[in-house]
Amino acid sequence: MADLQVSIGALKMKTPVMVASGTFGYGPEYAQLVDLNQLGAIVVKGIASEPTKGNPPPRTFETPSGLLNAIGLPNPGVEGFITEYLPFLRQHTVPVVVNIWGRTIEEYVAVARRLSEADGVHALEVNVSCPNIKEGSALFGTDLDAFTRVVEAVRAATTLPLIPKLAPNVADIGAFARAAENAGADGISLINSLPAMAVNIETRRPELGNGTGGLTGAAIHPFAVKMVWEAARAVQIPVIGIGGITNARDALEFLIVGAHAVAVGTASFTDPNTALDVTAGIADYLDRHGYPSVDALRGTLKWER
Amino acid sequence: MADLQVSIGALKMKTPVMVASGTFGYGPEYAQLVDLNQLGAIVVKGIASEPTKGNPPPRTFETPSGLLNAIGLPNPGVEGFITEYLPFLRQHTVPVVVNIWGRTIEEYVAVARRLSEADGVHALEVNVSCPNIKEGSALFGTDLDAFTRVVEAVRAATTLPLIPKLAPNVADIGAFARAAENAGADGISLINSLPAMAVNIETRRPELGNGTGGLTGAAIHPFAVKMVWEAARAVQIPVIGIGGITNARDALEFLIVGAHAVAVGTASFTDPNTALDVTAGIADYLDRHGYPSVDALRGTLKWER
Amino acid sequence: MHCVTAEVIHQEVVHGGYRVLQLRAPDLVPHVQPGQFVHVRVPHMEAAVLRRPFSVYKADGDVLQILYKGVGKGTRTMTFLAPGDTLSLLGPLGHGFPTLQPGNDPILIAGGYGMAALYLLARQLPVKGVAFFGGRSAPDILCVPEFEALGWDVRIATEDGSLGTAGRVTVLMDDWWAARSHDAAHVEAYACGPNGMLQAVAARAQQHDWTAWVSVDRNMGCGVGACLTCVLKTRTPEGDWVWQRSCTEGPVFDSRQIVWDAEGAS
Amino acid sequence: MHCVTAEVIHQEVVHGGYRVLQLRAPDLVPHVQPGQFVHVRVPHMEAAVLRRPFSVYKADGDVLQILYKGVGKGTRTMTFLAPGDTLSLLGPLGHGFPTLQPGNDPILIAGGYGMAALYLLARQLPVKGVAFFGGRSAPDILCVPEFEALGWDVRIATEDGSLGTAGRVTVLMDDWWAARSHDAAHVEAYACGPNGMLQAVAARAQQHDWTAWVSVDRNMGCGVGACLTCVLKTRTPEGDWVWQRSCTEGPVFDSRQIVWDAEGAS
Ligand SMILES: Cc1cc2nc3c(=O)[nH]c(=O)nc-3n(C[C@H](O)[C@H](O)[C@H](O)COP(=O)(O)OP(=O)(O)OC[C@H]3O[C@@H](n4cnc5c(N)ncnc54)[C@H](O)[C@@H]3O)c2cc1C
Ligand SMILES: Cc1cc2nc3c(=O)[nH]c(=O)nc-3n(C[C@H](O)[C@H](O)[C@H](O)COP(=O)(O)OP(=O)(O)OC[C@H]3O[C@@H](n4cnc5c(N)ncnc54)[C@H](O)[C@@H]3O)c2cc1C
Ligand SMILES: Cc1cc2nc3c(=O)[nH]c(=O)nc-3n(C[C@H](O)[C@H](O)[C@H](O)COP(=O)(O)O)c2cc1C
Ligand SMILES: Cc1cc2nc3c(=O)[nH]c(=O)nc-3n(C[C@H](O)[C@H](O)[C@H](O)COP(=O)(O)O)c2cc1C
Ligand code: FES
Ligand code: FES
Repeated sequence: MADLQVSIGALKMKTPVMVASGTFGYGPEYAQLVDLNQLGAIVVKGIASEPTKGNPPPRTFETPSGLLNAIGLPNPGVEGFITEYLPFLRQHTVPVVVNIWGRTIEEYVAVARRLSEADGVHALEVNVSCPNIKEGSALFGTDLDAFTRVVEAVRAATTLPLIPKLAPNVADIGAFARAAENAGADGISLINSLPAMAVNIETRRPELGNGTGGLTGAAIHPFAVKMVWEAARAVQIPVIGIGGITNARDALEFLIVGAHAVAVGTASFTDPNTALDVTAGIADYLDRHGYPSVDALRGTLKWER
Repeated sequence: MADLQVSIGALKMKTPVMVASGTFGYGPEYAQLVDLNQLGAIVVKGIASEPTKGNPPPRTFETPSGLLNAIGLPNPGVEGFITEYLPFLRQHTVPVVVNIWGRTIEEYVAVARRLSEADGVHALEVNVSCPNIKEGSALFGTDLDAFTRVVEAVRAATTLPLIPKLAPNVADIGAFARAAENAGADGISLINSLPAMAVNIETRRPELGNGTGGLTGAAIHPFAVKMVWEAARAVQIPVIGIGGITNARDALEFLIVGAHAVAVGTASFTDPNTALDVTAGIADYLDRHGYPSVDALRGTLKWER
Repeated sequence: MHCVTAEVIHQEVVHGGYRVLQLRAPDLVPHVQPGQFVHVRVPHMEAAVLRRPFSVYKADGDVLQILYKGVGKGTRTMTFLAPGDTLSLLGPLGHGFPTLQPGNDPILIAGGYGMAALYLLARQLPVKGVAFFGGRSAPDILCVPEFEALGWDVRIATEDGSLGTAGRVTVLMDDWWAARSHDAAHVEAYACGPNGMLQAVAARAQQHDWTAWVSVDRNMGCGVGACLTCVLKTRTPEGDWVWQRSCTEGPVFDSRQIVWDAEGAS
Repeated sequence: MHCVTAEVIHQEVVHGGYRVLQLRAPDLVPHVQPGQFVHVRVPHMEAAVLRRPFSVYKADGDVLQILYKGVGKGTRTMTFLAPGDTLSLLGPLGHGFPTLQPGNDPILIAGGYGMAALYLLARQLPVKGVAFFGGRSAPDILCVPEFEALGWDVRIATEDGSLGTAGRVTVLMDDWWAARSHDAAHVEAYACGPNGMLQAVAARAQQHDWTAWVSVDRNMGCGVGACLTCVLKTRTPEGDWVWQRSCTEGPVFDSRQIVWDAEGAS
């Protein structure tokens, strides 16, 4: 059987299939349904330095083959996370990646520093790309300078494997990927949700309580594949492919265009076991095609131009 | 019955529902199925100064609620268009909008100038955003300076109503909308297809002959609505909302967030009569809600923040 | 909590567009508590990424029943389900109704599918009392013989007067309360129905010092507490408020906990 | 060309997974020419934006028939169609087969659904001749009694030898040609099947100076010439090449016109 292990810097995973931030809670939520220890890693919902309430409902809205969300990053704050959820997660062997965010660079640094002291955190994913924050945080995702500054600052604050998560609504994703690499990131993940909105034509109000939100799910998969391909060609550090994975085929596309690993998001809502089904499908594919490992398949896209 | 007429500068349309470039041929293709004179306008497939062959097949690939295409802008060239298709179009009352493109500013100017002399062309839509051109034309869509230069040059070359069509893969669509307005455009249209790709995991080759392509169809509608909303708030000139319209509801969302008119693209492939069904649905909605005209509904989104 | 493939055994129209769907789900049935729900992946709806939540109407042996109405894309697609079809079922989910405090006098208030959502509770409660059923019109009143067979005193109000008293169910409740002896036992109310009805029940609970358990209907994503879609504004002991997940902390809440503002319980 | 709602009258399995779908389409049937196709909007496939193209197998009275096999998403969904279901049908589309030049000797070459695609032509041709049918295995050989009933001399080759001669259909063709008297009439070949088969027919047409009409199978978008999806590389009289649309200028082309390179006819 093919070797499914992959590494993102010092983050070692038994499989290349993670679950994406915000779509799998903090661990306990799906634990009765999914064997957490079989996941490559669990990326928890975004954590900030202080507790946050999040956006008014409606917070999600279904669109053709997609989901619009404006959850607004509610979270128990870094202390709340450490006391409420880390003890549970520490009872498992699955690596824990904490997705972090802030309104200012100082807030990013604070949460990164605090998590670096905690026991049971295996990597940090830096969310610069959430479209649902008002206080200027969105800028971190689309302004190359602001992005570089936040990654550099978090890098200086932690020795944990650092994975900036790129915003997809930029013209040149390669530039952001390179900036992350130059700032000392151990890997990058992409894509976060795509800014979008829906309007109720009877009320003439947005369908989301927050007005606009982020589009995710199968609808965005071909867009995400292109983004991941471009990012992977721009850098040497590992890339985590995210966006619209619903089956092993979707995940394999990301690996073939150059991703080291993938994360399943929205599809867990449709079927909680998607990540494990995808894992099994990848293993089967590698065996059928004679690849000894995930790494052997990576970046094998046949394309010259 | 509500007044469906709308204007984009000197372009007067009987209804706000156009058919989008590249999805309705040059007119004759759907003429047996759709009464062309009931369309707001027909936007023909992109025309260049010289004939072009386009990309190798496969040129389209179906994705969840979407379509990936890399047709590559094959066209008979401006002279070919004038002799082969304009005589047919002149037999109809439907306004003809010619979508133009070039590899250089000079090529844009040449085709614009030639069409301005031709009889039966009612407006020009400037395609700066096609992701399937190699020679640097893609830059026109995502580089603000290049974009401004091409719009200014075409503006100087024609007195026809001028409608730059914006590329969606930019961080700040408002900036491009304003640049178009400042350069003297009569309106703007958006969105063009979203750069994307799909990979065949058995062959490990891209599913499209061109490698990458553009994503269109219902999948991208919520993304397009947000783009159109932002663009409409940025400028005074009319906006044409395009992207994923499959029914009147989708089109009404564009009007409510501020579009003057809309264009139906991919959905014509699914159902050739989509544009006329959408028109009927809009008329019905306006009557049911007591709006005297399309213009009265425009930009009535209830949203304060 | 399980995610299983369930087979459709039977589907039939009750009336007024309401249908009962019978599913074979042996792994789920034994665990169902009154007021819990299941999250259904509707088959043949390939463009939908979300499941649809339904209260468990009945759960006996290995058969789980749902009572629903075709109101949108998913529920209309469900009307085509036929015996032999299979679907994915996630559940049982959520916190159901607590049992009656000894000595309390139970009442039920239901609208629409709320009658189905209260059935298991109605069967399980050790003491029966009055059940107030409200709806727009006669076809919206469901399950009356079943509740009566369990020993409930069913009182009906329809807005158009086509069945029972004309008007809102609250009128029935107010009349009942007015006629009630003042030294009778403490009232414990169980309600499921449209938001307006729940809010009216909450107002009376507040005013008359009832205990009222309301089962709220919020759009849901994951159904298991992970996505934070289904939140409801609730009071904290400290006088502040927090969002609570109706899929996990709910769908049943103590009515006094809920902040009934436009944003929180819309 | 019409876009109509057609009702499913009947669907049945032929064998080997092939099915015949009968549709009531009175507006279309009278206009169908042999070799034309219809573009089907498969119902209950809400995430699909494209129609699916199928050759017209039979068209009589107000009934149009399609012979197909469930190979992917759309065709597998079609297998669930039952009498009374309706679907949107666009057609008839494309340029079909030209009729035989007087004095010529017709042959047919078919693989897979190509047997269905040639049936109307086989019926209409004023002279009958040899029909070469090829497939992987016996179940891939279709419609033989019907072609024989029309007076065709059907010769069969299967790759696994389970029916007729073992091997490719080209072997049959070559044997037939070798045995043929050299002063016989000019051969006019009509072919529909996998690309490799068509290319083999084209090579023989070239070599033996036959006229060969081949119906190509290209992925399609609009089906009416608007989207430029379905193009095929063809020679121009000037020695250059152009893309031609197989939905409009085709699906039937003169084999000499086609540039059989990897890019053009893959
Ligand atoms: C805990 C709970 C129990 C429920 N029990 C029942 C029941 O027993 N019988 C019954 O008929 N209905 C019940 N509902 C309501 C039922 O979930 C909705 O009618 C259904 O989701 C509508 O889906 P649709 O695709 O037909 O509608 P659409 O409007 O097409 O759905 C679009 C989206 O909105 C959501 N949505 C739409 N209406 C509702 C609603 N009223 N509540 C929650 N989400 C909604 C859908 O889930 C979907 O995500 C319950 C809801 C909840 C939250
Ligand atoms: C002119 C013409 C006539 C045809 N006649 C018949 C017929 O009579 N009987 C029959 O069984 N089949 C016929 N085909 C092939 C048939 O169209 C495909 O089998 C069908 O489109 C597959 O759709 P799917 O959703 O099942 O497959 P999927 O692979 O899921 O389809 C995905 C996409 O690829 C396209 N596609 C996949 N395979 C083919 C193919 N072989 N040809 C064209 N497009 C394809 C689909 O149309 C769709 O857009 C014909 C094709 C053409 C072009
Ligand atoms: C409900 C929801 C909540 C999310 N919350 C977060 C978050 O807190 N932090 C983050 O970086 N991404 C968040 N995301 C984005 C996902 O991690 C992922 O990048 C995105 O959903 C694309 O993947 P998908 O298409 O597989 O869902 C969220 C997505 C959804 C649907
Ligand atoms: C097959 C195809 C060809 C297209 N060709 C052109 C083109 O030549 N010029 C152009 O500006 N846009 C072109 N487009 C983009 C459409 O005009 C439209 O902007 C896009 O499809 C989004 O709308 P939709 O989602 O309704 O299809 C093409 C789109 C498709 C699907
Ligand atoms: S539905 Fe996801 S948290 Fe409740
Ligand atoms: S399928 Fe659209 S041009 Fe042929």
